[in-house]
Amino acid sequence: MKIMTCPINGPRLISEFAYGGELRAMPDPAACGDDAWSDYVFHRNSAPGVKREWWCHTPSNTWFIAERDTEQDRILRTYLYGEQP
Amino acid sequence: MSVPLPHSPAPAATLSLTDLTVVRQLVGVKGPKAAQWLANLGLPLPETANHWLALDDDRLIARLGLSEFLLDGPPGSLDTLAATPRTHGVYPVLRQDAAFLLCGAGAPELLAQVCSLDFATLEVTPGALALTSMAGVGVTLLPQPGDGGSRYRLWCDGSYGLYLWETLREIAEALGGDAVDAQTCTESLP
Amino acid sequence: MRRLPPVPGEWIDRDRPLTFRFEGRSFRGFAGDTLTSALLAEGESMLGRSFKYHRPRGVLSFANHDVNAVVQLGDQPNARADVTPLDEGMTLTAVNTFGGLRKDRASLLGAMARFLPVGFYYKAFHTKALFPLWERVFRALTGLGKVDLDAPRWRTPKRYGFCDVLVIGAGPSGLAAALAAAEQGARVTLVDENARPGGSGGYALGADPGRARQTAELVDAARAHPRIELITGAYAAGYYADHWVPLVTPERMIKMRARAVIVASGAYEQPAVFRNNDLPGVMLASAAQRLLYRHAVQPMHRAVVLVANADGYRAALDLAAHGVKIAAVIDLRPQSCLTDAELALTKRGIRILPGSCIVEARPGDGGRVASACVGPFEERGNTPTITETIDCDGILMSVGWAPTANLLYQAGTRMRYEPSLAQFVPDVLPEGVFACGRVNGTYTLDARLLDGRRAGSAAAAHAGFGEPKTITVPPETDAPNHPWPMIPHPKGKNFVDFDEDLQFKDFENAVQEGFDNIELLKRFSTVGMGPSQGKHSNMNALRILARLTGRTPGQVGSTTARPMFHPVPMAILGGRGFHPERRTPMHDQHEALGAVWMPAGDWRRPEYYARPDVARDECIREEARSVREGVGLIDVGTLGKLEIIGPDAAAFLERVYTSRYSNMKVGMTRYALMCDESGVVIDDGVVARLAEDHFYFTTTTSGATAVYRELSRLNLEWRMDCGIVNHTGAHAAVNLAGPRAREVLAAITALDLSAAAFPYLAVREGKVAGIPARLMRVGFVGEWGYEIHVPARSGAALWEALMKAGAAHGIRPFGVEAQRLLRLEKGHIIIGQDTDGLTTPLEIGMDWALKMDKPFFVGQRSMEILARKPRKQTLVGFTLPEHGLAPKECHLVIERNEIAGRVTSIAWSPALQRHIGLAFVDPDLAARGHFRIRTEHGAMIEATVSPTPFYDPDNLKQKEVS
Amino acid sequence: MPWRLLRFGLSKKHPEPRMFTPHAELKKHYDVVIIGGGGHGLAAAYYLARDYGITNIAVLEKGYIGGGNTGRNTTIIRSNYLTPEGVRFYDTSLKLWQDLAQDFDLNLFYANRGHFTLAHTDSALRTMRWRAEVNKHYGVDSEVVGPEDVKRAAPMIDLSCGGHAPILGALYHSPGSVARHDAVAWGYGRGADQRGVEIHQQTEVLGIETEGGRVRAVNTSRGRIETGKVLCAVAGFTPRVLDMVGIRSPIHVHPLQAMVSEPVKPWLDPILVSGSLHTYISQSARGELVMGAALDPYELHSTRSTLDFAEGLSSHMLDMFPFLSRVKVMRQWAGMADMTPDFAPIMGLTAVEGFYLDAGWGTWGFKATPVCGKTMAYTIANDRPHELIGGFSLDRFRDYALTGEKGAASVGH
Repeated sequence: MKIMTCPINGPRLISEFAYGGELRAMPDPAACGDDAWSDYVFHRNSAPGVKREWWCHTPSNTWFIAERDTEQDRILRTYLYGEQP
Repeated sequence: MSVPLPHSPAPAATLSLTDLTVVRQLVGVKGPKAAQWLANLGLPLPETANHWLALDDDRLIARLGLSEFLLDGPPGSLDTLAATPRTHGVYPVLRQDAAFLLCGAGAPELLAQVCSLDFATLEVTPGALALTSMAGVGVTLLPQPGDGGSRYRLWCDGSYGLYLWETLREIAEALGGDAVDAQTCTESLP
Repeated sequence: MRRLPPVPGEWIDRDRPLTFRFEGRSFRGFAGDTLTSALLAEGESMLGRSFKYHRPRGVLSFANHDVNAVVQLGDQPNARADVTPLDEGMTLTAVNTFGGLRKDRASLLGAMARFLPVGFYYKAFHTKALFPLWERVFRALTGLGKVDLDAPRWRTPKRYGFCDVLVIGAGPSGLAAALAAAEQGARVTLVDENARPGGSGGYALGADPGRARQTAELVDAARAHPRIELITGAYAAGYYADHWVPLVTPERMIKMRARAVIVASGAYEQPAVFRNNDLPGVMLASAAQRLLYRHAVQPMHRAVVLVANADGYRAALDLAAHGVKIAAVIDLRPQSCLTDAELALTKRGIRILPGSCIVEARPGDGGRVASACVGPFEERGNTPTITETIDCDGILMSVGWAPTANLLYQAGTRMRYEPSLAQFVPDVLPEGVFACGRVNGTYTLDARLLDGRRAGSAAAAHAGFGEPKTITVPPETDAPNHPWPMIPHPKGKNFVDFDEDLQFKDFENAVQEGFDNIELLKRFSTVGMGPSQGKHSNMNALRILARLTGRTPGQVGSTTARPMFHPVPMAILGGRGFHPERRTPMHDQHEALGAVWMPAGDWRRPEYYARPDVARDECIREEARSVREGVGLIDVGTLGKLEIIGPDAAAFLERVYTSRYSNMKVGMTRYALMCDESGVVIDDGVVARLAEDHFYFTTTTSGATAVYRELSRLNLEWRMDCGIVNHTGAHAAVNLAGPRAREVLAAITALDLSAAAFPYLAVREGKVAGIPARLMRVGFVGEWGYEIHVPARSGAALWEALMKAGAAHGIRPFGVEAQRLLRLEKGHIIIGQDTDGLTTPLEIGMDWALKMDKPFFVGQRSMEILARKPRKQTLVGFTLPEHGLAPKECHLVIERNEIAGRVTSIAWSPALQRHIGLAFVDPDLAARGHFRIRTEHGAMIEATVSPTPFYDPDNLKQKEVS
Repeated sequence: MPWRLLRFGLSKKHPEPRMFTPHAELKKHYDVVIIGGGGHGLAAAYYLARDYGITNIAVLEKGYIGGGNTGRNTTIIRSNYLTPEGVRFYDTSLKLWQDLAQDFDLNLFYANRGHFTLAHTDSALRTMRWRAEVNKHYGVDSEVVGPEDVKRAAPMIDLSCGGHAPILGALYHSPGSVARHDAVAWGYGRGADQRGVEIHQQTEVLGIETEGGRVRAVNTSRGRIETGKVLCAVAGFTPRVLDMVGIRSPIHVHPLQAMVSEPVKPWLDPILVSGSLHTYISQSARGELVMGAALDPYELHSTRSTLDFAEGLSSHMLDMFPFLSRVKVMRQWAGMADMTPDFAPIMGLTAVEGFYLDAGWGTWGFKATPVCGKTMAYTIANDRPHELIGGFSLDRFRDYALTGEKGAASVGH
């Protein structure tokens, strides 16, 4: 099983973590049109590559960001939200 | 350098499991200002995340992650703390966890059957503890090095308590260990 | 008898004789024997039947891929005789025979072989009418061992393990690697699938005891080393991400995590392809050597040895040294390279025929090989003419090896074909993965030892111990593999894959049909798909495909090797099987009251409380009636229970729930509805304001974990000044409901329960039966009631106290089913039952809960879009006529023979004395006021749209009766 | 013995012609380029050639035909879906399946076994009743049955599932079947090849040229091809190809794993699926137990295997069938599944003129192979979506008009 390193709790089996989806900026609901909004809600570019994602270490409920290569199954680095090195 | 865990089950009677739930009081608090709040109450704090230290010979304070704390002591020993009003940035956490104690040379084998953590490397840093998953349940696990090998304190959500107890006891017995009642095992905690 | 006098280093214990039965006859062996070695020692050479043609088969590899010598061993369907240890009193039968091993009626299929070429089953039997009949025939013939349907569950003590360097294979190179790594300070685990370490160092001797001694010294050194943990009788079942390798022993699996992995798994000897190369008595040379040195079994009296490398000559010497007459050594190579072994043979006066091959082997009575027909070998030629027939009772094949690279492939190693070795070797290894010995293309003993030291040092360095030593390994001078050990034969039966009975011409035919890609070839011919997973067949298949398509083996490439390396019993993988279960603090009380349980995620909840001689539905109605007419008590402790504290608490709740909370008075509660970004309803609950900056709120039972997790994430993302605490497990909760609820509660609390002091939807904190509690006046079931939350450790006490206080009022516990009925009478929805994965608040009449004028809430923007679209469906209440049939939940609403909705909830209402329900229907049907529901038997039932609540529409039950 | 087999025995030379013609060169231009030589792509080519006389087609396969999810799935075929769109669509497919072997004159081992979806909770049972009612409405044989019926069809099952998840009932779908997956691709491939379609294996698409919002050419590892029509049928690789034409979609790729046991004598006839235990199992004509489970929990474009999958699946299998304890797992593998938010496929026209999509096949693509071929052939030939796929257009997300198939597909298969 993959090992993921929680910035607080250290390296653990990936089964101790929950995947929270890609980190995406929400458009301003007031400013954007319907199509732009539905595009944000449903669509993405899911081509493989290095993605910034939300992950949660479930025993400690620690949320953090992981940079992960979704093609090579490699975790490049992890850090707390807003503390990107 | 860590020592390899034995792959053969531990010899009989070197493994005991104890339910401390009813004989311990737990107080939890978290929040960005929790550390400061506790310090103001004159309590010593573990410097780093996921470490613990003894408050006195019968009470301990554990730092869970960066900003959450768990205090463990005999019933009544933490009442004043529990009653202290919270301030801004301090969030009281009601702890009703099940609390177990695992002792003996057979403990590492038992742990290796229910938990994916490399305890050998966890225990090289004194005062370290781990928030991890055990037999499918989230636990707080705290090694207490002592004569006669490590003792492990562990806490889990009370609603999983019976499940975890039965699971651990079944394995402990398979390893030749057994369940010991709290009194005989609680002297000199932590 | 073929048992030899004691052989130095033998694995058998002659002081522990054992008896066992095979195919109804009894045999004897020793502790330390495998089933195969014991049977051979007793002169038994036919061990099983082949899968397709049911040909007699014996030993081939004696290395855990003799899948034709598979036996039924009690509830073990496919025990491999070559590696299964012998035990006292075992009773064995060969698998997949029809009438026993010797008289297998299915051997008729062998005679029909010419009618059943590769892929024959794709070409016939497929007429629609007949296939089912043919399928029955196939299913009768297929499969190996039988599953014992009464076998008990076997729970195994799986465990995790850790080391710095894992060395897979304790042969000479693996031993050298382990020692080198340990000497540099690494904590090493050395694993070998054999019962004892040493590998080929213990049997490929060329009659030179010095080789055995050299290996023995390495073994002693490894055993003695404090940092080396030696595990024998365990195989590495696969390589998984981040150096995770399950080590499988007969009893359990150790999931080993290493910092570096050294694959020293050696090589599989490969068969030569000639007619009847599958007869009992024909075997790989290394199989014979293992039988000799490990089990003191003389595999034959008179052997013909077919070779194409130095290993074959050494094997011949080993056999000769143990009384086997070597009738001839047949060397495929035009002239051999005059190794010491070869000279030693010539000294012994043993005939060597270079440039020759075995054209075919011929069976004698009993099916065992009786002679080898020899002829000149032309690599590009057709079937050679037979120049000589040599009597023998055994043929050894030593024409080459295939690297045991399964784990290397799984780790992502790029392999390259090395022409000088006529073999694949690792080209680019993944980080932290190392290879040494035969699997790495080094074959001579000294080179393997050097290679082992090199890999061991490098792996230790990778794991953070010392520096990698520069050790240069001399290249091989003598190719250990023949590039084309194939002898075509017009009559075929020259087998490439012994699992699947694939002959040389099957490959020609498959390629002719267009399956000329290695993967397509595998899928069409099934080469390598049998239980041995190609261990003895993939390499030859690949050579044949390359030759047939005019490419090099390198260009053809090999198929992907997937786990498992050897098959693993499901119980070993399954372990103990953990099923976490949550219990509320009142679990024992429910049990004592006769609760009938229903699962709710990890929880179990009382569905209802069974009473002697009372039917389920009646129990449920009685429970409901006691709530309506007296007082009832239900455990609602499985609800999610969260707290949010801080200046931004109200603002946060307004962003995650659809309603408004900033304007709530302290001491009041409010319904809370949660949507996702697309505007779909995902959860609901009640929010209680305990202080300006402090809220306590509930979620659904199933939503609790996900909601807490997601709110924590949002709080982090929005950086608001508040904190969320999960008290789901820390709080017990009950709902005390019914006209008498207040009287019951009054008896055990000092709180002022007057409607003025504690109005409907208010929340209060105080003591109940001396227990600090939070009380909310909620109306989910439509009666005067209190939801009481207390610390979990006091939950049982609270329950007991309420039951005691309620006894005088005839209090009864009620379960989930009664609650469902009661809330339905009030028209309250249940998320997940009255909604589905696409339901929006607009479809369930929850517009009132949407505060669209708020600056933001999750799902708001989507709701604006949805509001402008026509409704597809709307949830309505309905009633049925007093008498007649009733539909079930999820029965369909039908209009003009089209689906126009479905029932989401329905129950017989004691209060209304008729069936009531909720249903999704087309908006126009809702407007029309009636619709028809179809039962599973097709009956149409007229339903009348009814406003909700059905019961107490004006909520009088919550008002003080003056 | 069938005559065909006699021919094998009696003829000197193997009497079978080549199934797929090799083509040394790519042509400069094709009327239709189909990306993906799996069952779907080859079926589309087959029906385009057979039903619409369009034969100047290139099927481009970066590996070998049927090597993707066609050759990696667990071959379960059923039509007991939840939405009207789904039920009509899959039922059309199932009817095509039943005649496919004879159409191809190739044995697909299409074996009708009956399919049970086990319910361990009352809410699961409710969803099954919903499915059964919708199915019956469209003439699909499907009914809710009790534990005793499950026991009758699979007498060896432990109805209490080790006491952890007692079986309360099941959705029984008698037409549920399995088939030999590779042969399906070969059958369509051979049929297309015979009608003049060019199948190019080991040919990877590197880019797609568009001009004025319409498809112009496809660049491959073996050169450039001009074409006005491109069909993307590359389940698991869809996001990569969509990226070439700049189309965004809701598709997430997750690995879906499976494993197979050593061959044992047949003991299990029906196909069994358990939602709560996340398992499904059937026994193949080789005697192997073919077993699968839920999707991997996070996005990944890889076919690697994991140990935790084999552990979890084995443990759950033993809950249902404790006696399998000593049966050995022989091999595990994985495929890449295009998941969509509503568990329904994405088919039809796109914003790019001449670029057609057959995607979002999640865990339910194999059973749809024939109907996808037929409907996509129609859609390409007429540049108009076939009526059966109206509910599956990519636009439905923009329009908040999802096709909620989750209830029927969540555990797949």
